[in-house]
Amino acid sequence: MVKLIGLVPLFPLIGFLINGFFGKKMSKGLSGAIASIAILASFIVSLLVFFDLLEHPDTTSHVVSIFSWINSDTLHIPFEFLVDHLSSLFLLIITGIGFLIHIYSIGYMHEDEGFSRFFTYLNLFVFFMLLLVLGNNYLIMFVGWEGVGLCSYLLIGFWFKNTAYNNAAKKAFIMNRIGDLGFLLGIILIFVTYGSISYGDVFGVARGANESTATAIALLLFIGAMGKSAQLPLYTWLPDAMAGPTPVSALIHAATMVTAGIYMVVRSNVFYIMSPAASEVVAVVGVATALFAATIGLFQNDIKKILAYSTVSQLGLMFMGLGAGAYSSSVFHVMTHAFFKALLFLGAGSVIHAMGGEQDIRRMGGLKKALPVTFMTMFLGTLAISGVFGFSGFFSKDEILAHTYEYSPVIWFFGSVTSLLTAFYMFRLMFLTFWGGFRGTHEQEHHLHESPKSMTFPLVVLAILSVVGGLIGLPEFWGAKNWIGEFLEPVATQPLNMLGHDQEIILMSIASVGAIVVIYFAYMVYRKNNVLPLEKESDMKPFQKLVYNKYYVDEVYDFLIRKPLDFISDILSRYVDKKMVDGVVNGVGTAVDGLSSVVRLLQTGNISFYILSMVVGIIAILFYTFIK
Amino acid sequence: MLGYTITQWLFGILSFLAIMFALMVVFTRNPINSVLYLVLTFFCIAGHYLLLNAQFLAVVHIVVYAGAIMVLFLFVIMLMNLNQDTEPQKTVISKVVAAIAGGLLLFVMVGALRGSEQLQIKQYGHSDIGLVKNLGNVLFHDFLFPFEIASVLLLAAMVGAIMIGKKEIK
Amino acid sequence: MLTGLLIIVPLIASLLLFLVKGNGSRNLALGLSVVEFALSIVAFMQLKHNPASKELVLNCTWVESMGIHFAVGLDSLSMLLVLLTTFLVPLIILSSFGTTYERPNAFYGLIMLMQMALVGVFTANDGFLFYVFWELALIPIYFICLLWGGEGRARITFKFFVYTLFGSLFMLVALIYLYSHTGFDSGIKSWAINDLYEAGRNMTLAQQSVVFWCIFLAFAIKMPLFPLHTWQPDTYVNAPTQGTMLLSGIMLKMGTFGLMKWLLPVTPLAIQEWGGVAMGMAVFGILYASCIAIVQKDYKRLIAYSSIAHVGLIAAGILSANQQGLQGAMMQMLAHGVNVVGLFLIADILVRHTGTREIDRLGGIRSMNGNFAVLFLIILLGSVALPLTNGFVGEFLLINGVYQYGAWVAAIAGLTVILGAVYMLRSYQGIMLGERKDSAVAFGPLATSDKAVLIIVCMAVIAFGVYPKPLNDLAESGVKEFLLNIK
Amino acid sequence: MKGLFIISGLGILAMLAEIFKFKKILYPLVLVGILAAYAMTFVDWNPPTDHLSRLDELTASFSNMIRFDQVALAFSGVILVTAFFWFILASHYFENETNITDHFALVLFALVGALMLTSFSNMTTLFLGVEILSIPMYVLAASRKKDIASNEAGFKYLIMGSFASGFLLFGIALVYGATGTFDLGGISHYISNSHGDVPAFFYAGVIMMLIALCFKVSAAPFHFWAPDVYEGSPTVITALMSTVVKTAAFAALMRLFNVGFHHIGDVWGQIMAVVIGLSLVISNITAASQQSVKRMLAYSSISHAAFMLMGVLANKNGFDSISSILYYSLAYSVGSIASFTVLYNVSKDNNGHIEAFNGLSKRNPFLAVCMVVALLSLAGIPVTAGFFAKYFIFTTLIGTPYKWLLGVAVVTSAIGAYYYFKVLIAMYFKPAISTEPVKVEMSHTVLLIITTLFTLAIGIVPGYIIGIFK
Amino acid sequence: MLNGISINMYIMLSAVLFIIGAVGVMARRNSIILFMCIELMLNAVNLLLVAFSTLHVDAKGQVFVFFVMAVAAAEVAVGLAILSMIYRNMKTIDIDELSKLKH
Repeated sequence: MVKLIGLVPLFPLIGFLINGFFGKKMSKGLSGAIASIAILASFIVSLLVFFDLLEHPDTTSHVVSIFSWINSDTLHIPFEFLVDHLSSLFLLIITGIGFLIHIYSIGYMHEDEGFSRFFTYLNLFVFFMLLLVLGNNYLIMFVGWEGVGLCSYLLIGFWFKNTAYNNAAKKAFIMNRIGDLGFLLGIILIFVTYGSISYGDVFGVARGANESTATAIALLLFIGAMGKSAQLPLYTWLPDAMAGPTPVSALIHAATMVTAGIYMVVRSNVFYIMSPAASEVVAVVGVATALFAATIGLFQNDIKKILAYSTVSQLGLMFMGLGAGAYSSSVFHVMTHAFFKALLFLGAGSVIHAMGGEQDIRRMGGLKKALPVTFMTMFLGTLAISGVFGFSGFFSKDEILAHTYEYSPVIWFFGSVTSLLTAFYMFRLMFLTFWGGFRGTHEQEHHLHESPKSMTFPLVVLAILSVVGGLIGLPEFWGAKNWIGEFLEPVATQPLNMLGHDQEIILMSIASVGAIVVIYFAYMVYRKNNVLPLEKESDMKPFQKLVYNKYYVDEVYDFLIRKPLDFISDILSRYVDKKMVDGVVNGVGTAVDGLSSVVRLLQTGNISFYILSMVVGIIAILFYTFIK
Repeated sequence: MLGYTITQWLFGILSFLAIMFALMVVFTRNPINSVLYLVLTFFCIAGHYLLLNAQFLAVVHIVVYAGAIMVLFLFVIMLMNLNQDTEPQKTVISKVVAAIAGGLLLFVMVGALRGSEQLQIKQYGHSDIGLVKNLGNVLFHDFLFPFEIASVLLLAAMVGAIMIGKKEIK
Repeated sequence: MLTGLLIIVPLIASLLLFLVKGNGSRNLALGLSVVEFALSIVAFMQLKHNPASKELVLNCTWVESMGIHFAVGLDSLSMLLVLLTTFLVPLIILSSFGTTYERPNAFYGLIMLMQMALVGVFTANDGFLFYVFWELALIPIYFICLLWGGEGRARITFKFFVYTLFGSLFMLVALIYLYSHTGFDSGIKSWAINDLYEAGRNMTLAQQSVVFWCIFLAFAIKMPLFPLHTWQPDTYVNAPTQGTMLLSGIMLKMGTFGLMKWLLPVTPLAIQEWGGVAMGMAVFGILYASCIAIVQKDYKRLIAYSSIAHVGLIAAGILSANQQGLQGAMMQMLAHGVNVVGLFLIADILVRHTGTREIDRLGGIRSMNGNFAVLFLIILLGSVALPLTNGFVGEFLLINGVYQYGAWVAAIAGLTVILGAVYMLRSYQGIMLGERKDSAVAFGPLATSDKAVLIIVCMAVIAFGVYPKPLNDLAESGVKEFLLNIK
Repeated sequence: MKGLFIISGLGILAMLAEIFKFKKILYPLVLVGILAAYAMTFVDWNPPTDHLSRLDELTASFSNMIRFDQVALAFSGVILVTAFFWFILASHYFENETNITDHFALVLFALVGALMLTSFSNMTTLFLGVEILSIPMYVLAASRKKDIASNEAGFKYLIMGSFASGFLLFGIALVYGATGTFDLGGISHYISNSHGDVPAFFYAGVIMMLIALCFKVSAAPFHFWAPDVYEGSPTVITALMSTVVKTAAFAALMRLFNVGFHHIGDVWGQIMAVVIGLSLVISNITAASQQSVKRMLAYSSISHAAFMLMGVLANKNGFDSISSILYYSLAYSVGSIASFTVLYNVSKDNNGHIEAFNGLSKRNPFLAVCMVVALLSLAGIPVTAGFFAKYFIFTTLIGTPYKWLLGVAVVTSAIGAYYYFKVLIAMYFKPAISTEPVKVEMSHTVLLIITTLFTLAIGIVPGYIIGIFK
Repeated sequence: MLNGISINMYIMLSAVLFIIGAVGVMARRNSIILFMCIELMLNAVNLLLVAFSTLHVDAKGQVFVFFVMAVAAAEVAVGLAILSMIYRNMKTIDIDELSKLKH
């Protein structure tokens, strides 16, 4: 079965090609069906592969060679797929959620004129994402890595007539490229150090290198992860990326692509284990991002922006876990996060769909009656993300926090605060959206309707997964085995949790109780007291204003990077290049011309002068030769 | 006389005169006078030739230069009616510059022409190389080719002068 | 013999074209250039199956007393560039079908003449012959630019000519100097490439330094490297599109290829001494040109600067003188050649359809012609070296090679990854996306010839990004052999 | 040597033509005569052994005044070929002028002088050769009698030429004074036997001769006459000056310094190097702002003189450099003839102002293409003859201590390209002053085809000429 | 010693005469005087040749003088012909006027 792994990326590719070449001529239904079936086929193959792996616990990985790609002396980069526990898990997430989102999109995008184009991009994205996780060496991962970046670019800017969207797309691509450069240099350093970039070769001998090299590699790779997974300081593209259609946000900017950074770090865990310093950086950056994004999420009013900051924050938590060495826990969280965040995004999409494109929660309210399915599923998702006991998010988050506590209580503290903040702003969103009176226009109210089946079906499936998804990673002390931890054992050895059971219970309790308290607080504020977000910026308190404006990070970047770059470029173009560099060249020409018009004056036409010049020449020559 | 031989006296006087007349050629304003001074210079040079035992050459020199070439000059000057003192002169500056250039040229030439003492002095006094017979031998034996080819030169000059001098016939 | 044919066919083609009057000339030119391409494929096959074949080399005496030979040969490296040339020339000719030129026979004749010189430069195994072809390539392109160029062409092409001539004369002097040092053992002076290598290596550092700078000057101007690049943007902008394509697609590679084949092995000591400075020029040029490209308003000029940035990276890779760097340079030369032809054709199409190349005046073309947008995007992605496009293989290897030279150098050179995306996407957005501007209103479907060229280019972009093996193998073995030779 | 006699005879024949009234057939007669003289150089080239001794006998019978060795023959060949081309170019000139026979005679006599300069081996013949060449040229320069410019050109040429002759003579006298002989072989012998123990004025003599000959080849700072004279003279005469006269002067310079004085190369080498550098810089820079193509070609000829001087300078031993100079003079002469032919046809009235070339590519593409080839050759672009010429010179110079000259040469060559291309741009880019096509007569068409092909041919296969002495 | 006179003296004498001629060429405007000055220069050379001829007891030097004379005569003939032509055209023989060709 594993041999068929090539089919997994192949189906989306075929779907992409069919839609790409003939999409315009096909009916929308056919186009969407082809795309969805392609992903479904991949999902089925992935499942088969997954079970294949489960059945043969002794063989941990399979390498499937497709063709030889780049060769340069000792550098061999075959186009190879690696099927192991980690990649097969990701395959399932990608194709599974991908499939659901395809289905959802059929409904969501139905009115759009770029329907087939949308599915073309979506299939292409899945293809690249699969390459990313399937590749058996860093460069194939990089191929997928950049490929998904491209698709992200295309999909964010899907409505290409809107300049703001285009800018967001461009920003996403360029910020990702900054990270990619780090990644690329990391890959090169791996090659230079180990003479290969295939996982098998590298990890086998990785311990042979010294720690500083490992640190360098780990940090360079992490720069790549920062870009792709929207960590400080390269996170600003992700909220902007919400410009894309909502299914895109769900698939790419929540469930799959942005978790590529986590996948990469888990994949490269050897280096991080070798380098405590790098791990510390990862943990600190992770927690800082988590907290930072969570605070911003508190005061956002755009339903998708809130979810976007929430994603950034959750990703930060995952990195925090990675930094603490909790690799499988982070993967676990990736998975549960994929469920509930995709759910939330799709739910938000459904809301937006119903509201006729409105995204501001201040214009919503009381939607639970009009959108019962959406409401219910989203509510479950919110509970999951808030870490309410029993839901999937609770288990995965708790596992990360437990490991972090062991690693560093300080980081744990901030991580916990983050998750409490998450609960708060998520419930703020829920309360403002679904409870209370409707605050939109009459026309909107009139048109409110539940979304079609194709959209609610994925919501329901994801809601179920969000609720029960935590079961695959139950804490060990419950007597259940942490299935996912064991499953990933061959890929990422996670340090055993040395916390005592009682300690763990205390931590868990703190988290659960905290979450409940925070939710109650949110309830008090937004439900009981009906506090509405302020409309005018001038009414806000300074801190609130600061947070509302996302700490002015975009403005700071603009001021620190874009403006100077433009300014320098302008100076270079206008003055340095034209006036100085070219000026010298032209100056030589002018000088020759000028000199010429001066020197030619020597030719006076007067014989006496000519003779005199000759004589002077003769004098000079004789003087030089005989007297000096 | 003052330790100099007659030849040395003669050399001195002739040289002095030659230089003086030469200078007069350059500095006299009237072209006719210039011509006359040049003729005098040529006579002095002829004197030198005699001193150097080049008798035949001295005669030829007088005949060709004083007798033919200078007369030609005179004719032309008179033809053009340039016999006047008021001909345009160079500015003082250019004259000074010319003089300075000349002085410098003299200076470097003197510097360049040192070292003639090394020349081995050969027998002097009884040589008869300057006699017609000797010259003829050399001219028609060693210098036969140049002699012949000189005719081409003279032909060319003749044709050229005639062609230039002839009035254009339309 | 085959190599000789590759040189002679375009020459004959060019003579034929000069004689043919009228519009049939462009079809004839296209046909002949396709024949030439077929011929190069034959050579490629031959090289693949029998690298030692005598068919691939030609060596006749030219000027015996001076040791000058008409020695041409195809090895792996020159084969690649010959393929690039023979592949691009038909495309370039095809791309001209959308424009009507005055005196087409002369135009195409000059292009074919140019092709001959280019093939000659890439295959020459004799220093003198190399120089002759090198200079010869300058004449047709000068006339192409002068006769069919845009406003102000007289001054600009002239600057281009004198500038490059200036550099190549220094190279001539250095080559002669090398030549005068040949025959150390045998006493027989020779222009054969290996003898020149040997002569160079026997020199002292001081001598090598002189040779290095003289030759490097010529190559640096041709490529061009900062700060010797200022002829280039003006020339690219003013030349007719086909001229620009020839200049940037192929002629630029004369400099990089020359750097590799005619300088690297000759002056090892000088490269140790001065390579850093040259590297600095190359790497600084990447940043410099990228920055300038960001703020360009004229799309053609933007590509021109991007070309400087790309070539800077290629030069840096060559100067790093390791397998990856050199191989990457080879691959990138091919990729850049193909991509830049596509990009310049796009610029040309823009002008033809909208009458302007000003990015500010363009916009929203995507909504008028989606296919064009896709083709444009693919070529653009090749140019920013997205994986699975042809640009990536080269760029990865290049940065890899430069990294082995110096990690920080690679980090700086690698900024092209970011900056390239910045200016390319900016221009793409400005031209294609957004609301439709007035200039785009009349943007109709593409001409068949344009479409054909763009599709072929796109196919090349993807095909050699996904499966670069045939070319890459050639580059790999060629570079390996080359490195063995110079070590 | 036979060639020399044939040409002399032709000159006299030309004068007789006036008397015996066969003016009509004079022109073809002269052409045939020149070809015959040219054929004679081949006859003399590789004489069988017995013939060789007869040649020596002949030389001896003239007391070693003149010696037609291979070098002399080769240069004679170049001069005769150039002269042949020139006569085709000048066909019109001879038709229009009165005094046709005089013109013929003068040109032929000048040729005699030129041939003497290639073959002299005695300073007497050198001096006479210079004068036989110069005096007809003075007259020819002034031959447009009503034209004040032509008068002035002739006069300037005469005064300055005579002045330079004075220095040549002074030099000859000093050398004679030191060595006691006029014979080149004798002088060379004297130098090598004296082991440096020669009076200083000998060197002064050598240098004065160098200066005088530098004047003749118009090297800076003795070049001032050239632009004025070139501009003022009738175009065809300018063509003659810049080809035949220049080649001959070079042959003389080379013979004198590479045969007579080559042992004391250190004395004159440095000076010559400076002269070369100065010539390159002054000529190329001044030419850059010229508006008259004729005058520009004059400056260009100065720069070419400098290149050929490099060959002389580099000529330490062997024939390498001689053949380079030979090649250079041939390439340059042919290129010049072609460019002057075009110039003559394009600008019959306005004395070669560059505007006359505007739009020539439209008015007569053939002329334009020929001019392009000629200019490329003069600028030294492959694969024209001019490129090889420069290349050979560079090659010979690279082994000498005067390498720095190459740097100067390269930089100034780039400037040189500047003004050549100015003409080119005018032809192909500037709008034409009139749309009327330029008519070219048959003979000139043929001449241009021949010279253009010749330029390309010896550019493609230079081996036959460069290997001539081996 | 040459007849009691050093050869140096002759060299210097002819150099002086030569230079006077040269200065004349530079300093005068009358073309005919220019010619005369050139003749003076040639005569200086002749003197030198004769002196050397005597020094070496060699007739070749004196024979050479004949050729110089012939050349001088030829030059003067041509020169004066040109000059008279110029005079016909321009009514002047002032060399400062003869500077139309320049730059």
